[in-house]
Amino acid sequence: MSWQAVIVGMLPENLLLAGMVAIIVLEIAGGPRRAALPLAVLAVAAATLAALLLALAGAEGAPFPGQFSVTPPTLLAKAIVIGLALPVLLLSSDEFSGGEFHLLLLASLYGVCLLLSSDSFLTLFLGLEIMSLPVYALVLLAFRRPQSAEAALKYLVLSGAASATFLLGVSFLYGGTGSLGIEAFAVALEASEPMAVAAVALVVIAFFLKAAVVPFHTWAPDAYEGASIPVTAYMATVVKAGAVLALLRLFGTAPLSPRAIELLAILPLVSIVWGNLAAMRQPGFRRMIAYSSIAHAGYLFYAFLGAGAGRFQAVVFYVLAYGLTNLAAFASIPAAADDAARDRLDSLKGLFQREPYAALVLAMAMLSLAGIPPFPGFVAKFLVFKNVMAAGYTTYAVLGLVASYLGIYFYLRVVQYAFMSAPEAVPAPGTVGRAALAASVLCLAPVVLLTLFPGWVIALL
Amino acid sequence: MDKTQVLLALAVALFALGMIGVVVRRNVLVMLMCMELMLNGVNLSLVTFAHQAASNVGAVLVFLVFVVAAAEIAIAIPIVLLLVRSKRTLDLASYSDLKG
Amino acid sequence: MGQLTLIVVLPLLGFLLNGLAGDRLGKGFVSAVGCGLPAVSFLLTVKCFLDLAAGGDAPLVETAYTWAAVGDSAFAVSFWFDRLAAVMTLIVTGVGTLIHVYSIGYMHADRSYARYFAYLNLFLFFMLLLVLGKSLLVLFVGWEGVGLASYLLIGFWFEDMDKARAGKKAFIANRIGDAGFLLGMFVLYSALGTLEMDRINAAFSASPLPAVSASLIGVLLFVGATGKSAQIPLYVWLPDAMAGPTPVSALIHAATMVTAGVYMVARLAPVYVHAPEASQLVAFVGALTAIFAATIAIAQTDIKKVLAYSTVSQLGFMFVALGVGAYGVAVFHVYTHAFFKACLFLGAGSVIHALSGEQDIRKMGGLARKIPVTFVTFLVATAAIAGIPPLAGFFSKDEILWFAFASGRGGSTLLWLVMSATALLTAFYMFRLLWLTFFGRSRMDPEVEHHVHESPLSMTAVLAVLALLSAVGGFLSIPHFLEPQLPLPAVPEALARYQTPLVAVAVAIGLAGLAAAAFVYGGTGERARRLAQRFAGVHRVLYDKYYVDELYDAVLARPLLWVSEKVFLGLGDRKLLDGTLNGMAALASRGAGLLGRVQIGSLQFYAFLVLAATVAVILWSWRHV
Amino acid sequence: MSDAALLNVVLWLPVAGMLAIAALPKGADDAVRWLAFAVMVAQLLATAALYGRFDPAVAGLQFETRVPWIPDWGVHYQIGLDGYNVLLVMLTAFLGPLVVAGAFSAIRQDVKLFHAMVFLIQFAMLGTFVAQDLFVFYVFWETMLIPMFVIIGVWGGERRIYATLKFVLYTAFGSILMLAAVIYLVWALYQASGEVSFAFADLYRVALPVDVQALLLAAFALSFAIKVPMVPLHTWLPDAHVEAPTAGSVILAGVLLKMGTYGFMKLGFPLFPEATRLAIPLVMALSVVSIVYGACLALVQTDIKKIIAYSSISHLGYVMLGLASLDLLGIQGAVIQMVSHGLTAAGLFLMVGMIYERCHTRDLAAYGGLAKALPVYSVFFMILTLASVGLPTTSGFTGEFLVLAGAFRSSWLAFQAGGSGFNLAMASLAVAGVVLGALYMLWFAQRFLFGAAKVPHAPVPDLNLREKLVLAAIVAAVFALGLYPAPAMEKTELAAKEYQRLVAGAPAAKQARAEGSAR
Repeated sequence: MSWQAVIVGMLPENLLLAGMVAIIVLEIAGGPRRAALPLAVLAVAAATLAALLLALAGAEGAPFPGQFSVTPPTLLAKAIVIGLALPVLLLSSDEFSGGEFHLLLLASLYGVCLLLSSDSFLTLFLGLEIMSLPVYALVLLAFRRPQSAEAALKYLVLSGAASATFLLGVSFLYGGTGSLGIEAFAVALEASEPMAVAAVALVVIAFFLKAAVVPFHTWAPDAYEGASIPVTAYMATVVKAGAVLALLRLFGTAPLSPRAIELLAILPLVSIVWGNLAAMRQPGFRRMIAYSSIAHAGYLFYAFLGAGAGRFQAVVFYVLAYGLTNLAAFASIPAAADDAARDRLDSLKGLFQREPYAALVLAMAMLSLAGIPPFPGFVAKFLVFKNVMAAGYTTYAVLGLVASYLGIYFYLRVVQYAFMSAPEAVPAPGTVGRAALAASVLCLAPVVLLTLFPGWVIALL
Repeated sequence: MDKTQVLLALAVALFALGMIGVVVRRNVLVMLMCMELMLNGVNLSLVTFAHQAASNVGAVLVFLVFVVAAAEIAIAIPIVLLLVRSKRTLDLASYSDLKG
Repeated sequence: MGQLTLIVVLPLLGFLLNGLAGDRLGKGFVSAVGCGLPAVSFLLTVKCFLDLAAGGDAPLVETAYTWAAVGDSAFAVSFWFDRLAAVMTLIVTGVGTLIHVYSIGYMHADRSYARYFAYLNLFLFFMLLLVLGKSLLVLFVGWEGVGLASYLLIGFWFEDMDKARAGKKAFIANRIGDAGFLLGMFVLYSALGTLEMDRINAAFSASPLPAVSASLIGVLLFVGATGKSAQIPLYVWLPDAMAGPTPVSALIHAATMVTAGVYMVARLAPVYVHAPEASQLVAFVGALTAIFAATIAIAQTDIKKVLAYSTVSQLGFMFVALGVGAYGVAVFHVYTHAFFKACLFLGAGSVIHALSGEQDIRKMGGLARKIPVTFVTFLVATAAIAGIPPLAGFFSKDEILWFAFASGRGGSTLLWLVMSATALLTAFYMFRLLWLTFFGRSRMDPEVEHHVHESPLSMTAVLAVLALLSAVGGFLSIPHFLEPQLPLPAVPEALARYQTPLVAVAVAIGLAGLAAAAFVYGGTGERARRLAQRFAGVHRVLYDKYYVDELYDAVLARPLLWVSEKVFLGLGDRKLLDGTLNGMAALASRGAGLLGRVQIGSLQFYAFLVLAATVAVILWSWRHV
Repeated sequence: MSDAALLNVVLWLPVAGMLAIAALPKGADDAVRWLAFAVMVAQLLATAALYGRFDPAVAGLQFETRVPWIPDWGVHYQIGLDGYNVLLVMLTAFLGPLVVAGAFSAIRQDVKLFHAMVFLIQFAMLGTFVAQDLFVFYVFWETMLIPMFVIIGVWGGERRIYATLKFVLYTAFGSILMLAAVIYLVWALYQASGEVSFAFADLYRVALPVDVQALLLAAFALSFAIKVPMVPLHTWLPDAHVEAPTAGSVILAGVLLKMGTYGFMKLGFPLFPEATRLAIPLVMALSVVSIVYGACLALVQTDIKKIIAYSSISHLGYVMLGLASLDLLGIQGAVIQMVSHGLTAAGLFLMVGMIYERCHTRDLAAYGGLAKALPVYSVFFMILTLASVGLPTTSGFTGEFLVLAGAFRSSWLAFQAGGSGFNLAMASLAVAGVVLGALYMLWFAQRFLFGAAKVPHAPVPDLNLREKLVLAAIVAAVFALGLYPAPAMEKTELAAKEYQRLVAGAPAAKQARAEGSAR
């Protein structure tokens, strides 16, 4: 362990840490509270850039051997996930002026980074918890809404159960191999003694819980609805991405055994159907997005069916496309008199007449999430199902595609509201804030890039 | 049945007990305690395996679990406080405004 | 541009000029273009005819351009001028030009004068395409095109819905025939790989014959002919087609277009020669149509309807001739019929013109002195159609009757008897018409009677020319002229001796019809009334045309609409297809509601789900252990 | 500029137009309209230049561009003109200015968005036609949905939401299964040859067992058949047409429906020849059902747009029949029929839009005797009606005649060679379909144009110069294709032959067909 390796290899993490420290200092020193946002943005941007540059430079290393290592692909994934937090921060500016939101967010991001680089279950667990714990608090932060505590409790209890499940699985793995390295998981995947099988199942279930896969999804709609928009956005994108990428790290690139196939195909498939169906009649935007994210969790785990480097490529690209468009959608929701009104899909009626730009971005985001070309959501979905098909699971691929069809309707419903319905007279419709505008531009630019040149990004992964 | 197996069985039993507790107890505080029970079941199994394998990584994880459990409760308590303040009850059944 | 092409294109030019600019340039221009260009076509035809005669029998051939080329088959637009085409072209351009001239007077007061001439020229264009086409495809283009022109002209006064409806009826009936025609063409094309009629005829004149049933082709093409030439079962449009201006009835629905079916069969005579079954069918349908239509004509009271059914009946005569293999004779009848029927229609037009639009013969009578020129020409034409020698109709009809009796290709006594009976009926109803219109007491409204006047010279001159042709046209023996191309069927030796007696019988029949009509309708008309009362049922059926229109409506039109509306639209589209779709949408919506109900908001229920699912997943994973 | 570059210009000009419109200030509606019109005209001119330079003697692609797009998957941005698409590209470019001109006075709300969407769909349609890479094709194919969804949904009639959702969800369902088939196909190519490619040319070479072919064909066919649409997958069409604004109907009928038939011709059938040969009786039967069923339904409609909508179903049945005939005549006829239907249906929908702007109703019962009140209108309407009926000298005849001749010839020859008579019966029934076609269109025209004058909101002005020019352009094209189709058919001939070779099998096409129907 050399200091240089620690500083350089963990540069993104360190930058996030520095940001946190700066915000704390600011808080303690009683500095201007509005400075927290620029600080956090700076830290996140710097971390993103650092991760990206390191990835492009081909940095490789293990600052803490056996616990933490970086490779260009992980750095790239890290860059993407951290980068997704940037629009979230901008989105928050209307709602959270204090430093606590930014501090918690940076902390959670730090956890995600750990997660993506962990070599042992020790760091993995640490990352998982550092990622999750601040989010409970973040959900709670929307305390202007009476339901936020309920949402936080539900999230905390079920997420805590996930942690416990995860730990039980880990302890079984530990018992079987005597090691806490993540290679133990790969070994257990191949093994067939009951304890190893149970261990794999428990670990996967834990991640299903975190990523909200049916029937472990129940917390998500309630928590997403109870939280405020930036937090929901964060949970739907970064947290979900973190969980999936962590499990991806465990599975590596080896082809799946038949048992693992069933595990990773059936519940995600159910998830796609369930999420897409349940989203159809939701009156609220966040709850709809929650179900949408449940369906997308299904696609993400579907990507595990593919083998080799394609698996990583598919997951990361999907995370990128899904995250960007989802955030763009959140950024296009216009402000309203109160949170409940803002959340209602009805308030989107006639959006195009009021806010053509926001409506267009929203429409594009929805179509991308629905997987309609030429938007990146399509390429992402294509990548996933291509891999599934290439791995020989034709039936699963077809079923998954058909299930994805179910989702088109409710995304189109949003477009319909924004473009084709007369605005409702009663609530005075608000406008999209400047920061939100910035956030949407921040999402839109890479989306356009991904639309026109998906090959670029794919080649990078 | 040797000692390890007994301890393991106990650990799984604790975990299951905790989980069942979460499912059946209506009091939110008891529920939180049951969550701790689950974690303690895991801790017991980790310690047992660490002992069996004569490696101490497991024990390190146990300590981490303690910390995390404490942190979870630290967040859980204000949540419960907020809930009790608005609902005037500890009954979980009344915390179901969010649904659908 | 060759002269044949020019013959065809000139009327098209007239159509374009009159159609696009006629309204702006005035009636003088319209008349000049509308009549002048067909006249030029006629002159060119005469020239071509002389060229043909000068060049021996070699047909004139001209290729305008290649319409389409697909693989090894090319569809060329080319024209073919042989003796048969020459006869038809002369009739079409000659009679056509006459009727154009007649129309100047007849239509002078119409608001849509230019439109009328444009349509008429368009008709000529398509008719010439039909007649001169070398390929069946070109013939078919003309075939459908004359249908279009007929449709437009029948519905010329489209503000009257009945007239528009009659036009549509004509088009649809023709279309039904055309479908058969198309099938026939396709069989020919599939079997022979060409639609050029000279090559088709050559193939059927050679041996071995093509490996395809000539009768199948013959029958399918004949289906087309029944549409265009108004034979059973598709004749129903022709009587209704009288809704159009009377010169149109004369030109299209008597002299030229309706004979297209006859022309087509004659043109493909080598095919029909090898198609005995088809020929029998042609003769059968022709005979049936002839007598059927003749009976209807007896009881009609509209001057144009009588003539229309007469046309249907006369077309039946032509098909009988075709059916017994006397192709030249059929064309002969086409030729004479063109003269006398055009004369009759134009005469009727003159009567209608004189009577300010009245068409009901029950409200005429005693017109002979008031419009003498019309009367005389009408008389000549009536005598011609009734087969009174030596007028034109006598010659052609007599030959048909003779071959119906004696042809070695399906002539029979029965056929002769039917046709003779029809000839009798023809003479009867034609003289009835003459009587009721021109003789006896006037039954006109005083108001109408007051305005009765002879038509202008442009009309009467045309009547005179046509009457003259009806009188002397029979002396030109068309069958003989066509014989090198369309040989007459052999007559069994044994029958040859009957020829002279049968001529006498034919003459007797014509005179008998005359006498009967004079007896029944002469004098006060009391006898006719009594006769009608005596046979009230029969009269009713004949007057209502055997209720064929009603039958078609009940058997074809209504079921089609019912099935479309109730079965296809109601059951198929609405219930079955959209019902399934909406049902699936409702199902998805129901499912969405159901899934939403799982999300009851209870944390404990959620935890239970997690627990249950965890246990299930572990057990599932263990099942292979 | 090289021709290949020009083709790219043609393709991307609408996108440029879209951006230019977006840059215009709000409320500058007339500027938007004229700009859109100018861009469309420019596109038409460029396309016409390409059309003129398209060499009918060259087999395969012309003006080709091929650059890697997603190199990892072997996806190339590959576009070009060939005999399959050249007429359809020309048709699309031809209708572009007419759509914009036809909407000059009809669209008053959200003018910018409207023209942007028209450009987007123009782009997507052209892209679908010129794409030579399956991935690119699919992207364009699906992209078409979006602008159409918006066009119907925003400027449509009362039930526009229902109609537009039905349209999108119906078509998207087909596309999803096609996507599965696309992925499978590419993977199969990779398995067979180790090469990852989406190029049509490469995919034609994939040899698959016939049962797999059948499944993949079914997936492709579902998508294409919905778009065509073939009975019984057609019920979205009447609703979409009725609710769509005029421009939407024109695009839908003019070009969009041809996507389905083009898809069959370029992809569906040639990719899976053996399965196609087995399926031909079915395709023929469904085509005939479409012809007859569509015609019968058109007969009993009272909404003038629905009549034309159902007539489209009937007319596209002929196209499918021609494609299924595997006879050169039929194939060429199918292509002509596609263009012809594009012209006549677009023209008729434009005319319905014109009368709707004047009278604000589509109820046929409200009309009558228009020929007196609007003579010029009626002349154009009559011409288009007759073209739709397939009267000789119009494009409708060229298409129908060749299709029927081809279908009849191929099934006749198969029958003579000892095959079953089923196809022959189908072809003969299709010929009978021409009667129904005349029946509903003429009945429609009769009730619409003739009889006593009955015009709601009379007096109404006859066509203005803009409308006359729009219709004159269409009518001129209709007659050009009817009177002298040879130059157009020359351009498609080699493609038709290639299609025939790909589907019917190389050496003894006739023999294979005979066997195919004997089975």
